[in-house]
Amino acid sequence: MSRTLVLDTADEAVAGIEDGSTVLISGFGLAGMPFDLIDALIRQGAKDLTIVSNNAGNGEIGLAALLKAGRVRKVICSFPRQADSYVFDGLYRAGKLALEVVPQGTLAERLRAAGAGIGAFFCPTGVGTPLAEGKETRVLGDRTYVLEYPIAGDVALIGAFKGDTLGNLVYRKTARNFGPVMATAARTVVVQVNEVVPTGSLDPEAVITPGIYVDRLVAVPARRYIVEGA
Amino acid sequence: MSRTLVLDTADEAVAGIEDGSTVLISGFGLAGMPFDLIDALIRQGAKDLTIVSNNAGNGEIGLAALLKAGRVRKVICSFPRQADSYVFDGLYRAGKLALEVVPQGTLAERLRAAGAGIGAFFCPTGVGTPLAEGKETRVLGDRTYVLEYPIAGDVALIGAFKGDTLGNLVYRKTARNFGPVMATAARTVVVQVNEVVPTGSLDPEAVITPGIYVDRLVAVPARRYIVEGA
Amino acid sequence: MAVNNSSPKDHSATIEHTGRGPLTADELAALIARNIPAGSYVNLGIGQPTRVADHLHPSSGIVLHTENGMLGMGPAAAGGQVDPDLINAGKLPVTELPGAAYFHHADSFAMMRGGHLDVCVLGAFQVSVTGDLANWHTGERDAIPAVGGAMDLAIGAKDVYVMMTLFTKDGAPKVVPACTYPLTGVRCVTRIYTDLAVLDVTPHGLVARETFGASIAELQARLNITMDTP
Amino acid sequence: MAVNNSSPKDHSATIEHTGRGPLTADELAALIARNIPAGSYVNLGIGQPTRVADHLHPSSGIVLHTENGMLGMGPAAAGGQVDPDLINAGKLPVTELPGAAYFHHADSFAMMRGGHLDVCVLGAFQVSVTGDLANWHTGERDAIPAVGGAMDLAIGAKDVYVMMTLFTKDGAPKVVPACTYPLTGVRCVTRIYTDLAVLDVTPHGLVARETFGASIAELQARLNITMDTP
Repeated sequence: MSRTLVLDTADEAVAGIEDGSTVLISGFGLAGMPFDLIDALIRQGAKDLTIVSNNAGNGEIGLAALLKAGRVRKVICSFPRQADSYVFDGLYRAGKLALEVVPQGTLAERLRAAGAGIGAFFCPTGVGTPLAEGKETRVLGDRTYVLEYPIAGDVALIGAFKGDTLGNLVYRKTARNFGPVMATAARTVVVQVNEVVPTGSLDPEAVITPGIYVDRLVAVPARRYIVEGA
Repeated sequence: MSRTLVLDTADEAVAGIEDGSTVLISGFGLAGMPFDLIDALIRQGAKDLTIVSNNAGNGEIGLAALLKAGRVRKVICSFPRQADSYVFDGLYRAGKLALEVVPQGTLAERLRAAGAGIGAFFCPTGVGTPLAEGKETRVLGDRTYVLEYPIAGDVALIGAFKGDTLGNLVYRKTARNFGPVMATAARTVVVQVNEVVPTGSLDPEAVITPGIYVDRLVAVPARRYIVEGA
Repeated sequence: MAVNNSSPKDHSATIEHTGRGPLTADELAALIARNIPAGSYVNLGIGQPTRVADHLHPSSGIVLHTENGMLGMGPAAAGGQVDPDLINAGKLPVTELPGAAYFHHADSFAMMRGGHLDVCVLGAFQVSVTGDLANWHTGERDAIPAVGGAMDLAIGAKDVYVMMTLFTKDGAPKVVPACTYPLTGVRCVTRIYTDLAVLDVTPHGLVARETFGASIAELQARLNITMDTP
Repeated sequence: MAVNNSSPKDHSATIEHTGRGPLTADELAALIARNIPAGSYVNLGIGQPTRVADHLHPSSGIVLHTENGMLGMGPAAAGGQVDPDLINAGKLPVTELPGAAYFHHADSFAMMRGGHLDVCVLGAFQVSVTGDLANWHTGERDAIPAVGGAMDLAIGAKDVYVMMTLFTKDGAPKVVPACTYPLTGVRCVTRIYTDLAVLDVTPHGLVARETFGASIAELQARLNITMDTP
């Protein structure tokens, strides 16, 4: 009896996500994006969401579809501007979407801090730039740092490769990206994998996200999404 | 032509370590301790060392042998007191060894901070205890945190399982412990492994310490050390 | 294992098992094991708390964490199972269960500090009525300080159970108005399991859940502390 | 690729290749590739810097980092090699070389922020004489801000090379006394590679290493900046 629930459908996996939630969504561009969970979230209907993700959607699939459905109030990301991010662009320019841009490594570290119980950290990235304006700074040694705070999610939606019935996860190549840190940083962690395997079939030395971080797991068919450019 | 040097002997691997260096030594008890590198360091002769390690040696082998040889000025660790840590005990009680006790997780996180370019971090561990006395504190949300600073090494001596000729490392079971963080936190990282394997023979998904962190690598025969109690 | 339920005073209030003696260490371990919710992720501290593992049923799906880098720790290793690379936090050889995962020290303590463990069970010298914990140092001036992971565990788990005798061998109370020994953590203990009583630490003070071989009235008098009933 | 070395002015000072035209983008990429020390760990930014990879010889042992979680990145993927889970920071499909390693975003940016990369090569809108970098935002009020990993790269690598044309298409200098565009990083650039000159950023100001199709005197006049010679 694992604490991790292995569910049959993406719809069950996203059940109960509340309006106004902060939702962490894994992926770098399309790699590692939990398409099926996002589609299920659109069906589920939660609105006024704050989305934390590296990008702000491509074309009209995945995160872009969620934006297009009008469910998102704010996006916290490092790089919203992509060749095919027209859904985000339109909503942003129309003033329908708030945006917080965070340097990519700071975004990852703030998520890690939330998962690791760190209250705040002094970070050298962005010092002296517009993204550090108004933030507390401190000189430590010969370097100036800016104080950064954790970003925690109510929910994380994560795309991984395989999971066992205890919730242990492995990822695949650069689709790993934000999944492991986001899995540590949300109260409820929902993961889609291509395959749920029996417990004991993953190499304990190669588990990337231990099952302790995974609340809900669902297998979905692998999807060969299209690779985009920057 | 890798930046990582694969050397023939532990003596070559520890060459050039200077008096007064801060040396990070991996291991939790005996698991993961780089015995051969420590023995070579004793032969090499560097003195006035500050050692950062979870424990302070067992019996008269490994770190205890280095202490016994009189080369250590200060130990930074979480748990110096063990059933068979009589070498440390004697030197400490004789006033020949300075000691800084750091909670185990804070020790790991301070090492990580050094490796990750974090200037300092607010940590909830130890607040209100003697180990936080005199340290800066801050209330963030509903919790009090103490400000902790990075611990960087001049050198790290690490015991791992296998390494490839690029310096990529894998560890074995709980002998992994402090190795991966220490490998990020020192200017010169020296690693002993049981086997150096050709580049391309480790699973890229399961590499724990990428070769970028490893300066010197040496294969030594596996040693079946004796397990101790707490 | 036979807890005498013959004389419960009130079903909704404290259960006073006065018709029997105090719990043995083994009975106490079994009681704790029964009270840990199925599917929990649990860390058992060094010493007495380790005994709790002997009473956990595999069907409970409880997963054990050891802070030296493992989830899915199995029972103590014996004979040919002994592997020096596979030890617990007490540095004793253990085994690996299916679904285990290994990780390094920074990740292990991030898991702990980040509040991902459901329960940890710790020994103690003293616990205060507000849940302050003293379990790492007796305050003797010539003692070698050694904290290990105690402070991290104390502030990390969602529920911190203390397992100890209620009185020292000399008869001094170990539940006290305020700790006189150096603290491990402030307001961190949520429940106190002792041979004579199980006490919850609540915002309103101590609440006695069960007593063994003594009445609440007797214990209040011996401890000189007021307890509430559920 | 033919750099005209016919008119070096002084072997120990600036080499003025005045008997030829400015470098093409490809010649510039080749020059940078030649100047990166063998065995270096290198991150090539999105856009022009990606071209440097085409000129790296496998025998150099240079290992490429991509901030979305990989060391040992190989050339662009083509045809059947394309794997949507294996992309570079520009989100284009790439390949994996023997000895590759994958890691998550927090680890990837810890590697960067912690100063473990030897070189990164970035494009730029402007670089100041003190090494300030502006490469993420043109300052237009209606532009969608998108920083990605630019700020992390700028402050992270040991050497930050900028690769750009020395003047805009409109003839405006891109090496300037002080950046007018929003900054990416302060005093972070160590060397500026342009079509017309290679400039080192030193504590004493800019030092011209080589010029192409122009003399130092001409460039100083056009830029209205004083340069030193090596």
